[in-house]
Amino acid sequence: MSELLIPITVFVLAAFVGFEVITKVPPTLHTPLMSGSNAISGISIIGAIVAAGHENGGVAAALGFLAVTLATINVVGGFLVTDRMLRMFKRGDR
Amino acid sequence: MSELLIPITVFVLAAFVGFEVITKVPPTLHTPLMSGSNAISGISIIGAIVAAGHENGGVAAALGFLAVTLATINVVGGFLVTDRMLRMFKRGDR
Amino acid sequence: MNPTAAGFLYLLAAVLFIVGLKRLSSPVTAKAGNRLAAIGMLIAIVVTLLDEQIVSYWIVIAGIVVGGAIGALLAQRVEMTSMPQLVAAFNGFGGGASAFVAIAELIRGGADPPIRILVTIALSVLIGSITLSGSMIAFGKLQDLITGRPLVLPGQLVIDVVLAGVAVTAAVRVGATGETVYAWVLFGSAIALGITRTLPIGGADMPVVISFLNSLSGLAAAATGFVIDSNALIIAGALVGASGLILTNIMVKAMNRTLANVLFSAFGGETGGGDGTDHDKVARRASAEDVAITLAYAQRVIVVPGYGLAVAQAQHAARELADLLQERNVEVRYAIHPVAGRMPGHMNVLLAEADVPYDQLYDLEDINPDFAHTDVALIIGANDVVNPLAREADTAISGMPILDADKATTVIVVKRSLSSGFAGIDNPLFYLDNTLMLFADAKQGLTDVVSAIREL
Amino acid sequence: MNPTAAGFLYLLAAVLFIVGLKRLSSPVTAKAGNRLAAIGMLIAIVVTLLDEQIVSYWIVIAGIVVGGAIGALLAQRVEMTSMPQLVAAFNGFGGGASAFVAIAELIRGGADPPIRILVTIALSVLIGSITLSGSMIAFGKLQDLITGRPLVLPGQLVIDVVLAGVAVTAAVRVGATGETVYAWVLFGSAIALGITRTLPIGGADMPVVISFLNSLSGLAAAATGFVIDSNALIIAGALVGASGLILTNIMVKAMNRTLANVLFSAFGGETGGGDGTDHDKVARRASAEDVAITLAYAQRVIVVPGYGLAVAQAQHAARELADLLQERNVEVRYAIHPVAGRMPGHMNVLLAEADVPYDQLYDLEDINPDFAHTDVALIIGANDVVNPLAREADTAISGMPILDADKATTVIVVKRSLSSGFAGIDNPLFYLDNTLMLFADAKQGLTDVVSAIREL
Ligand SMILES: NC(=O)c1ccc[n+]([C@@H]2O[C@H](COP(=O)([O-])OP(=O)(O)OC[C@H]3O[C@@H](n4cnc5c(N)ncnc54)[C@H](OP(=O)(O)O)[C@@H]3O)[C@@H](O)[C@H]2O)c1
Ligand SMILES: NC(=O)c1ccc[n+]([C@@H]2O[C@H](COP(=O)([O-])OP(=O)(O)OC[C@H]3O[C@@H](n4cnc5c(N)ncnc54)[C@H](OP(=O)(O)O)[C@@H]3O)[C@@H](O)[C@H]2O)c1
Repeated sequence: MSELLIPITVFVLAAFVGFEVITKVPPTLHTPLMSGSNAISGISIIGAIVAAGHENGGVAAALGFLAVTLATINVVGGFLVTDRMLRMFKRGDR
Repeated sequence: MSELLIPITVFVLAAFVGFEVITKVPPTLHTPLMSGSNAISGISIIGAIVAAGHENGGVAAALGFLAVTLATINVVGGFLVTDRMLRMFKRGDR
Repeated sequence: MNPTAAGFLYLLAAVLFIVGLKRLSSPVTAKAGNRLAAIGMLIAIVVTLLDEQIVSYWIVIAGIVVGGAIGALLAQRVEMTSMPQLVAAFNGFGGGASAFVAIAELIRGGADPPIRILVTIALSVLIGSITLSGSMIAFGKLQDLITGRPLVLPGQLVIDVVLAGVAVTAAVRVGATGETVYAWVLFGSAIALGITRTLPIGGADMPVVISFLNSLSGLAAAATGFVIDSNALIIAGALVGASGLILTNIMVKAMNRTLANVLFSAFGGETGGGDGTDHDKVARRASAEDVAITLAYAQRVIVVPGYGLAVAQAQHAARELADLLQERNVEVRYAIHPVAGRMPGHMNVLLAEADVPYDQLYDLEDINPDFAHTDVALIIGANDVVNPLAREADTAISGMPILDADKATTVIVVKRSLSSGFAGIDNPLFYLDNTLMLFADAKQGLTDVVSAIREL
Repeated sequence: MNPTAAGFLYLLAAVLFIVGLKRLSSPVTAKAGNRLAAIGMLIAIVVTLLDEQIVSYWIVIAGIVVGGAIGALLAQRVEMTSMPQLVAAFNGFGGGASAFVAIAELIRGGADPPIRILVTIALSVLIGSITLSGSMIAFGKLQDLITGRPLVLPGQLVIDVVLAGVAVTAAVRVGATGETVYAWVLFGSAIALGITRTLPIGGADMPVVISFLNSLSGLAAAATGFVIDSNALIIAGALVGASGLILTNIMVKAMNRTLANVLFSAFGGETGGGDGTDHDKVARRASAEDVAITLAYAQRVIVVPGYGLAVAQAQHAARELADLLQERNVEVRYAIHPVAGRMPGHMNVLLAEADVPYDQLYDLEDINPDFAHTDVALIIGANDVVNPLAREADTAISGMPILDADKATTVIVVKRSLSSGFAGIDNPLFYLDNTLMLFADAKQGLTDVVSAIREL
């Protein structure tokens, strides 16, 4: 248990930050929020890189390649499409 | 440096939580906020207890006693006076 | 790279995620916020590449190149109306990546990994696989590859229970023995469970499913962070978990339902419900010219867009109409219901695409009091979000907050028929004395109205 | 107690602090929130007593009993009008505790503590001692034991520089050698510095000083947390640091000044500035009867309380007057300027004490547009916060947002003379054609008005 204390502390604090920050996002931006936070969840690409990079072949390497590919689609696509959406939002006083 | 990574992570996250949470406190409650957060800063009582409890006499013990006393005034007085103030706040529809 | 420096860079990445999300609190700063978060991700990736003892760079690089190209292409090409599908697909890919990482870790794990690692691996495979297949079904339903209607399988309950039983048993075996074969059994049964559990959910509920799965995948990422001792993963996972839960909650609240009801009650269906023809009540049919005259001589108009606007891709036509009216000094505003369309904020994105300034868009609470002082409520492809039955008891949408469009002096509804919306129930608004129905595809109908106004 | 359990309990304490502060976001939940935070503190104390190898319980218990009794007594006895002083005193005690803990740690530290421990000890002594003496001077000024006027010492700059030089040198020596004697030198010079740096600051700026010192002591607590590896200290310290900074910022912003200006510019003084008598302009003096009639036959009244209300303890009389008016169907609201009085939220607490419901209290932005439609603005012991000079250039308060009381049909000011407020500048509001001056102590004046209305 004791080795869990630090990660749990970090998790609890981050969850508080998340709740506070996200509740301030206005409804107008909920779709970009959804796609943007989805892109952030692609952080598992870190694990994918480790898994893929440590193998020179075999099933694990194949799985690693697949994981890196899928995670990259999630990350790159997610941030780009969010950016594309957000670039469309304009104020009235043009 | 490496032993600082965890505490810095915790500090940074807690500071984010603090800023988000405190900015939501309305002006009406700024005085209780001031006294209440002052009471929380009395958390240094933990250090005072350790300092006082590890000595059986001498300057350190005297300082420890002084520290525990002052910190307890801060904590007990702070929470009680905040409570006293907050009990006075009433809504209109009585 | 020295591991301390790496640790601080990962922390920097996490801070950039937080600051990025904070900036999403206003349309003015949101773009910069998203880019900050992306920079955070880039830092995390580069640090991982430099920090870990990568032996086979080519596999990683190949994956990044292929994935990056596909992702960029999809992001550029997608229609704004297809955003829900795209998010579903991305979400599924992310879940799949987690599952595959976990299985790969198990394969290369060597002798006797500690139990907590095995437990987290089992958890990652379970959540990741369900997210993968569930999101793919959601994609299919939203893209109309699969019917949007709830597809309840024969013996649904038995199937679900059996699959869940197999998955849990396999997960426990993975945790206890660490043998790869159980991971594959777990993978297979979780994939199947994701499919059978998503098919019976109606198409319009898919965004709730996606959002919920996204929240779960955030939690799975955090769990992985516990295993590999990565604060970046823990923090990012917690942020995503919170965001997914909040969005899920907003949606179910705005529909006055519960998450359990959404996931387990086979509710709704795109084409379900009454078709409104066998009624003694009559709806007043109007021509594009009638609508043109009513709008052109109004002083205040509120536009209520709904799912039909997205289906018909009518956002540009709506914008053109609004421009024309504004030139004639008609005040035009937009009322955005929190669950109009098929995902939260869907209408806002569509209208932004058509260059409608976001300060003409009003939330439900802000605009509802104004309908009573409004000459025309122009309802484009919306249905449930303006259905007055919500104010009555014992209907499928009772208690759901709605836009009070019926309070306007004249109500104009542009849709193809009298048939029902997602909730599958009839809408008395269409039969009110002050309601005019323009039966047309939203895009075509609005284009006709624009021409008619030009000819006035 | 097993250290893991202790760790989780400390985390629980920190979470309770956070949840407690979150609940402070509404008057409805605030009381429960403060109690949660107190429970968190209790948990932290009990865990510390059980967890650490305490050898001499009696010293600890004695300290807790004595301190608890004093704290409880002060909290029960204090007048609501003296709240700023009390917070100053508590803040100083907290700072003193930190400083003494650090010195005690150094004494019992044994051979060769690591450098980062020494650095944090030096930091704790420095910040703690400045907080202690600075807060005590603030207490003295607020309690009128010391003049509220800025007391600039002869050779102020030289004294400050020398003291700061000694303190920094001593701090560096503590860090380098760990010898106790340097800690005492540091303590002494920091105490002196706290005194000489606070004396030249005006009495009304004391809340800024206290808030700033509170923020610093939060940061010092966090620093201590780094040393003794305590997440509870780090989290609580970060929360307090953030709260202090935000409050400081609110105050300096509302006064349109900077923190540096407050700390270093010897600004203002309770009795400073013009006395308003040598003017060609004349103020219209009114009797309590005049005021009674004006108020009794008004339809809408806005009360603007200020520091003078606190000094005179006139909150109950104000409440009585408002009740009387409300019985006569006069609408009464209160306009609360963010820096009215001597600490943020000061007026709210005073009025709450007099049972004024908090939903009759309005913030500056919310009520300012309403003054123009108001019959009477009743200004009780306020001055700077309604001074129209703030709208002009080159005055001591230029740019400070003010309450637009001068826009009301009639302005009634209750204060003892025409003399200036904290900022020490004349107030043209008193000489307007629509202003009536009731020269009286606020409490006495309001009581007279109440009797006069009763006799109408
Ligand atoms: N936004 C979210 O996050 C979310 C999430 C989950 C569920 N939902 C649910 O989705 C519903 C959204 O309400 P809504 O009012 O936006 O939509 P709706 O109630 O689903 O109604 C959409 C209407 O659009 C019309 N339509 C379809 N294609 C059209 C076209 N090409 N041209 C013109 N009209 C067309 C349809 O009528 P015709 O067939 O007669 O044309 C239909 O009645 C709510 O029930 C909500 O609870 C929303
Ligand atoms: N609230 C905060 O957080 C804070 C912090 C720092 C500084 N400040 C500063 O404090 C000032 C607050 O403005 P304010 O308008 O509330 O107060 P003010 O400008 O200081 O004026 C208070 C007035 O009350 C009158 N007064 C004093 N004793 C009285 C009594 N017994 N009965 C009736 N009147 C009495 C005085 O006039 P007479 O002598 O003629 O009676 C004085 O002009 C601002 O300048 C602000 O920047 C506030």
